[in-house]
Amino acid sequence: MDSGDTAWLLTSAALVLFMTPGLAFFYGGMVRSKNILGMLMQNIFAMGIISVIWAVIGFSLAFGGDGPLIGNFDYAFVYDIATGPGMAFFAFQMMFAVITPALITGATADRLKFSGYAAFIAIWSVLVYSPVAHWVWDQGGWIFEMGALDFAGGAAIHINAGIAALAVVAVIGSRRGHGSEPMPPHNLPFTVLGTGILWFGWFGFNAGSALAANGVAAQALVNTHLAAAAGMLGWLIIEKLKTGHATTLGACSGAVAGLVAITPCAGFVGEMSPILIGLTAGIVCYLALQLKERLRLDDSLDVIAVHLVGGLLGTVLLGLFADTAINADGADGLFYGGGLELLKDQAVAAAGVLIFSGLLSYGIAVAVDKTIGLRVDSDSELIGLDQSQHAESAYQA
Amino acid sequence: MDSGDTAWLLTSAALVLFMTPGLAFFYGGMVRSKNILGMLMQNIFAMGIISVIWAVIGFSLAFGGDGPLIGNFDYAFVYDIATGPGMAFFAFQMMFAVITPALITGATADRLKFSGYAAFIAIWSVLVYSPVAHWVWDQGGWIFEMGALDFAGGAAIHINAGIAALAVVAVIGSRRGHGSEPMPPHNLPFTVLGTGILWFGWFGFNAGSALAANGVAAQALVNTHLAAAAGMLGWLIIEKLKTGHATTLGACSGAVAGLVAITPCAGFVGEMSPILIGLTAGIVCYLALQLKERLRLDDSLDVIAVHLVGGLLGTVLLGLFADTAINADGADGLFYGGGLELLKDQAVAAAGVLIFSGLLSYGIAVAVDKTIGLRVDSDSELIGLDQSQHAESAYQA
Amino acid sequence: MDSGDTAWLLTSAALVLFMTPGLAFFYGGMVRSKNILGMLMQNIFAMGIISVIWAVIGFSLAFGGDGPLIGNFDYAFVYDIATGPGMAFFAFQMMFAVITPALITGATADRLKFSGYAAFIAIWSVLVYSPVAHWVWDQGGWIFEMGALDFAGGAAIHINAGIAALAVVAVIGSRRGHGSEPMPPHNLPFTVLGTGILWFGWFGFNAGSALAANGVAAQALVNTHLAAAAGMLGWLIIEKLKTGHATTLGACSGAVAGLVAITPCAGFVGEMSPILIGLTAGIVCYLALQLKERLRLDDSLDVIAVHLVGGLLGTVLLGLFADTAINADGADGLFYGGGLELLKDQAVAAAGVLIFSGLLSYGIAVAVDKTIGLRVDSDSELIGLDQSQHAESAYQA
Amino acid sequence: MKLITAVIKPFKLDEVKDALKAAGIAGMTVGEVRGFGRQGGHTETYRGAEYQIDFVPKVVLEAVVDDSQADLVVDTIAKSAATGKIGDGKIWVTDVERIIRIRTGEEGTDAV
Amino acid sequence: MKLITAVIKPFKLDEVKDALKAAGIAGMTVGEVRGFGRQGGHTETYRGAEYQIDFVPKVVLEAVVDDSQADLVVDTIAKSAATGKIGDGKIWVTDVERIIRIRTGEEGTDAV
Amino acid sequence: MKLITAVIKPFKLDEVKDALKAAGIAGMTVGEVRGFGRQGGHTETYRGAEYQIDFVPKVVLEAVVDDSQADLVVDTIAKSAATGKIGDGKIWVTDVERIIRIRTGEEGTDAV
Ligand SMILES: Nc1ncnc2c1ncn2[C@@H]1O[C@H](COP(=O)(O)OP(=O)(O)O)[C@@H](O)[C@H]1O
Ligand SMILES: Nc1ncnc2c1ncn2[C@@H]1O[C@H](COP(=O)(O)OP(=O)(O)O)[C@@H](O)[C@H]1O
Ligand SMILES: Nc1ncnc2c1ncn2[C@@H]1O[C@H](COP(=O)(O)OP(=O)(O)O)[C@@H](O)[C@H]1O
Repeated sequence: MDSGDTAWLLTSAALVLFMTPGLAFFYGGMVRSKNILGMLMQNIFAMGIISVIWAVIGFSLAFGGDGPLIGNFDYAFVYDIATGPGMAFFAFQMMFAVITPALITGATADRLKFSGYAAFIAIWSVLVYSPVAHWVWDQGGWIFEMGALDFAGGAAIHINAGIAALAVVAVIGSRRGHGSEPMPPHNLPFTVLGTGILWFGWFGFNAGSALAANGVAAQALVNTHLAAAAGMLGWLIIEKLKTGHATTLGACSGAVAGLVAITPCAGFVGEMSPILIGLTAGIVCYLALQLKERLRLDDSLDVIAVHLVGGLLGTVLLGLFADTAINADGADGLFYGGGLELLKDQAVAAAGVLIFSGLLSYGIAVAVDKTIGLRVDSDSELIGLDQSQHAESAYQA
Repeated sequence: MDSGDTAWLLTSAALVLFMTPGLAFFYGGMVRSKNILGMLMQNIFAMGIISVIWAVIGFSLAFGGDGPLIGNFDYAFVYDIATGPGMAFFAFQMMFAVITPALITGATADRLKFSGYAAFIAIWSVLVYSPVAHWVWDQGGWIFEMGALDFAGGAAIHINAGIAALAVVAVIGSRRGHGSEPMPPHNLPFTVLGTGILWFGWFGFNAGSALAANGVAAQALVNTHLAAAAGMLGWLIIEKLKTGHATTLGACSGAVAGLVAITPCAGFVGEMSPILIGLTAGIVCYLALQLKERLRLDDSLDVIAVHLVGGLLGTVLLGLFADTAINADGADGLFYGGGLELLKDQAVAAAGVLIFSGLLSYGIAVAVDKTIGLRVDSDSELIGLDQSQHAESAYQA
Repeated sequence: MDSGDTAWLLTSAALVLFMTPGLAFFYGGMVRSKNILGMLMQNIFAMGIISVIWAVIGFSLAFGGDGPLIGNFDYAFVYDIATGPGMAFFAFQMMFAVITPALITGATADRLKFSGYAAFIAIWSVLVYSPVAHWVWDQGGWIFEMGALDFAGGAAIHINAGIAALAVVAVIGSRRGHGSEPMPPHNLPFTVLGTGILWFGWFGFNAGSALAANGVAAQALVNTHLAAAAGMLGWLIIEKLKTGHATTLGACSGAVAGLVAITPCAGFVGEMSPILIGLTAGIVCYLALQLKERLRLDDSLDVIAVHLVGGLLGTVLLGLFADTAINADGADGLFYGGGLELLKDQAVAAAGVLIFSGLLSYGIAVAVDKTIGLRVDSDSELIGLDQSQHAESAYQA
Repeated sequence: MKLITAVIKPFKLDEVKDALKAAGIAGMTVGEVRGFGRQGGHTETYRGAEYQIDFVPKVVLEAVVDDSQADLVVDTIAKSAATGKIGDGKIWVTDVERIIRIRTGEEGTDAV
Repeated sequence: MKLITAVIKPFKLDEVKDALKAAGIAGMTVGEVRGFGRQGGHTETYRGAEYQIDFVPKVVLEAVVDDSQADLVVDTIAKSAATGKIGDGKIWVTDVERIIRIRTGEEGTDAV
Repeated sequence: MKLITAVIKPFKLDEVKDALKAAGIAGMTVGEVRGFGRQGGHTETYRGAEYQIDFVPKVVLEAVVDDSQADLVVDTIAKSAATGKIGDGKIWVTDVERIIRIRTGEEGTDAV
């Protein structure tokens, strides 16, 4: 591998790893102060457990062999990777595997039992994430084969984690006091910090997915940035219209919505498309919040409205905006003369991930809940996760 | 473009983007707690609005065509950029465009009306930033043509934003209670965090400006670091002499002063020059604070003392320290046998930016103030920006 | 130098620099709120003073000439570096020189006099760090010559700083109230943030030590990540067994323990070795805490248990796990057919650094304490470093 | 006039406030405090070291009310703050000699 | 001895302190509290959800003073804390039976 | 019943709490406050500007106790909180008319 490409891929791997603490703070700022360590811990713990699982088996199940549904054991225990797909690729993909289950923690804030959570993400990573990553990114995977595109994980990551979040919430129920007590964010600057780190790291996430330091990577970086920017504007505009205020949390949320939506598209679209995609995402994800209210679903920090809806949106919009003039390895969407073909493939890919991940995630959540328990008892929830799960306090005078 | 150069330029773009949240925390730590979200929001909002403007028109006005005063519309709407100047260059420059107006927010802390601010920076970016960037960095720009040097934005960014800050402060006046009430920083660790991020990101800012991963980039990175270090020491020494204490905020301020001053010089000087430049900046910027007291000007977080004075200092010192042995594309300053030629060009460049940006910024500020309003009313200021502008609270027990 | 290699080395230098503010927050979160600025300041001040010293003399003493014990003055004042070892290498090494003395501040938390600290690290950097770096990394250094391996600083950095921390604690004694008053961390989210930054930056630290963007760098990055992950798990498992809780601070501590231990090994081991090394480090460093209790030593934030013990562990384990199939420039350890040779060299190297740094650090600490004073007086300690040393308050309502 | 001081569990504050409002109490002042009592504290673990934390977070609520309302207020708080579990807190009553509304200078009943 | 308790607007604290100092009051203790009253709160918006925040930040100031000074202190606070706008706060006076300076053990007038 | 209020130095809290516990006091409530007094404040420096900070951090401790215990409690606090240096703080005593334990509704001596 070319030294420039290696340099960029290693840099990107580092950037993606940094996103997980970023996500921890993005979410952590939004919870009540008694649950901040619980939230941070759930996120950084994914850096521990998932990485080891990935080395032992996860990567091999995702990228070993060329079957349509799942990989094999060829690369288990980091075997043969250096001479095969390469350690840089392994590292880069590992960081994706880490952050994906961590995304779920926003939906389940303030009420997960730590041991149950640990078991859930460990199992989920092997049974759900590895196969889906295989489908989407391995040359033999059925989604890849079909011709659907997913540059950096709209389906494999955001739809996947988003629907899993919905499934887990369905199993554990709402926070105590949800809908009756106000639960405002305890430290919004932390959320802004997390947003900054996420935005920064997302350049590695998306532009690194070019797997080379070339024009596609540069295009992906620009698209990522513009979509985040436009997502922020879209959210702020509609928020201002609806509530009279443009909020800081809205700016952060809109940026993340834009980033999610551009993820599948990043290396396949160009010119003003990322701005249109981001703007749409900012508006649609904001509107999706209302839906949540109606479903009386306690998706506490809006993983569904942002990651599931944003991921679906990006995956489908790619069917409109993809442009082979930007990336010859891609395809043309409806707006660029490609007809409905790609749009259809994108929809099928999205549906496939939705169904598979939704059902399996629900099953795993039920199984963990019945055995270890996935939710803390009522007193522990009242005291807060920091004290009940970790015997710690976040802040001292 | 070479893959190694691309890797470095993309990395640098990411680093520069990260500086804006860094700046947000650098400033945000210094304001009172009721205004922290207002400050963070103003900074991250620049990431939204300016990026979109840059894509639509800003880049084209700065880097399209070769006129002496302003670019053209060739690259508007991201048109032709990939095949022309390249997306990596576009991305890198976009991050500069984003952070420049954000620098102003330190001077105007705690009293800007959000809508007025949004309008101001949008207009300012198009009418002031794009032309000045064109003058300094485009081959046809009059400052570039004249032979003045500005490696990474001493004139285009720091003098430009610094004088604009002065202009806006002249229009909006001082904070309520300025000079009578103490307004100590509410969270200095945030300021330290911001400093760390800024220092880190500045490597991209300055060393990325080599636009290649070569010896000039390495030299620029070293110079950047040494100037920051020496700036910190300079500030701390004079602070200790004058007040008896070396403060944490002083260390941060001095480092930033050093970083500002080295910005125009980064790729053109070598050996001990960055240390001398940084040291001078730390001392001079500290002394410039006193000036502010005398002017009874409420440059709340010292944008003028640090960015305007530091930017002027670096721009002028380059006329002394520039050395073609370090960079053949540069020139020799007074100390390296180049005579007064470069020094004169640097002074003319600085003066040009000062006058143009000063007048135009003042005009835009007055126009926005007369229409939308650029300052909050007295009650909103008392309640704080977080609540009055954004209907949010930063912290909850 | 190849542009890809340059890009990676510059990126790595930036990442390593970012670790020092990361360390500041890692430690800063653990102290009491009256000492947070003192802690942050000590760390960022190292970025100032050590960098300048490094440019003036430190680098030259470490990497000039080829004597077995110390370098020479060839590169003093940044002379000839660009045409010699190169500015990128200089920059990268500078960041190591900065963070090493900063590591000590965790052991001495809450009681160092700032002026004494400044003098101590300045002298220490020249008299202790530069020679040890020369021994380990310069082709002529006796440890290098002997054949001991230290990929990124197990001996040169962690053993070195760890034993120096012990020496300084021996001179200054315990915190007032140590062992009788509870001194819980005042802001654990800051510690988590610091951990995230450290983990991120450590990719530059270890993978950058390949000095090229190649397969060894990629392997080092993967090893670094897996060891951190396994270190976290190791610590959490034993902590859960011993106290019934898996804590957030434990997760952070374990990750850092794993990172420390993998540092000397990063480019020399492969497959599951990093996981075994990290796991061992997590467990052993946890157990080392108990030792501290027994020694009644106030190593306030566990520099000895984590950096000294972790550094020794990694240095010795490399004698078991090193594998020339991974890196032909390395050697084979006991488990890979290399016999006891490497193990012996590693032990000698560790012992050499322990003795030299231990004695000299103690001597410097005593000298500073007798002249400037190394510890604040009792009242200043009670009021806290923020106010007594820096005349500042970290937080305002 | 009487000053009613109540130390209650933090998560009960909204309920108590609403109950007082419903009972016609127009004003009160609350602060964050830490309480020591029968409820006991908890242990926290930092790197293997266990700390006994004796104080638990509480909210203190103060309301100055007319003598005639004092019993009603005490009862209202007692009812709305109770969970029946240890640590519910205390209410105490002291005598207030004078009260004044800063804005208007009104005193006594008019001032509360 | 009397204990004067005043709940005031936070940004008025410096003015009140200076006025008390000028009036010869040597000591006082202040805390951050939240007040509920006629002033009402405000709404905050988080991702489209609006919260009614009923409590507004206030500062509580306590000073124990000689009986003879009580009226002066009340007046001084009332004057310096007033903005004339709703939410200026309250001052109340209670009787103190005993006061002691910890450092010296002095009691009564000597202790304040 | 009496309410004992003590303003003390923060780092003395643990000692005072332990002494009160030893003296048989079962409950108390503490808060973070800032004090103004003879001790004076300190100056802080921000970018060359010096601020005089008049208030120093203190802890306020409140305990309602039986009349018979009041003197013991005052003495215990006075002894355990003293350092002999300026700023040690004050203790004052006011009368409590009624006290109730929220959990059980007990009143008077049974409630503390
Ligand atoms: N004598 C007292 N004086 C002041 N506050 C008290 C006293 N006793 C208890 N408290 C406060 O009431 C809270 C609850 O008391 P506790 O004894 O734990 O439970 P309970 O009220 O159910 O008996 C304590 O945390 C403390 O804040
Ligand atoms: N009855 C009361 N008891 C204790 N504090 C009160 C009472 N009424 C009001 N307060 C305090 O005084 C503050 C101001 O009261 P408010 O009714 O809002 O305005 P105003 O004092 O101008 O009538 C409140 O925020 C609250 O802290
Ligand atoms: N008259 C007072 N009323 C209320 N609190 C007071 C009064 N005087 C002092 N205090 C409190 O006691 C603390 C110590 O008082 P100070 O005069 O500094 O020292 P000392 O108690 O040693 O005389 C102050 O910081 C303040 O919190």
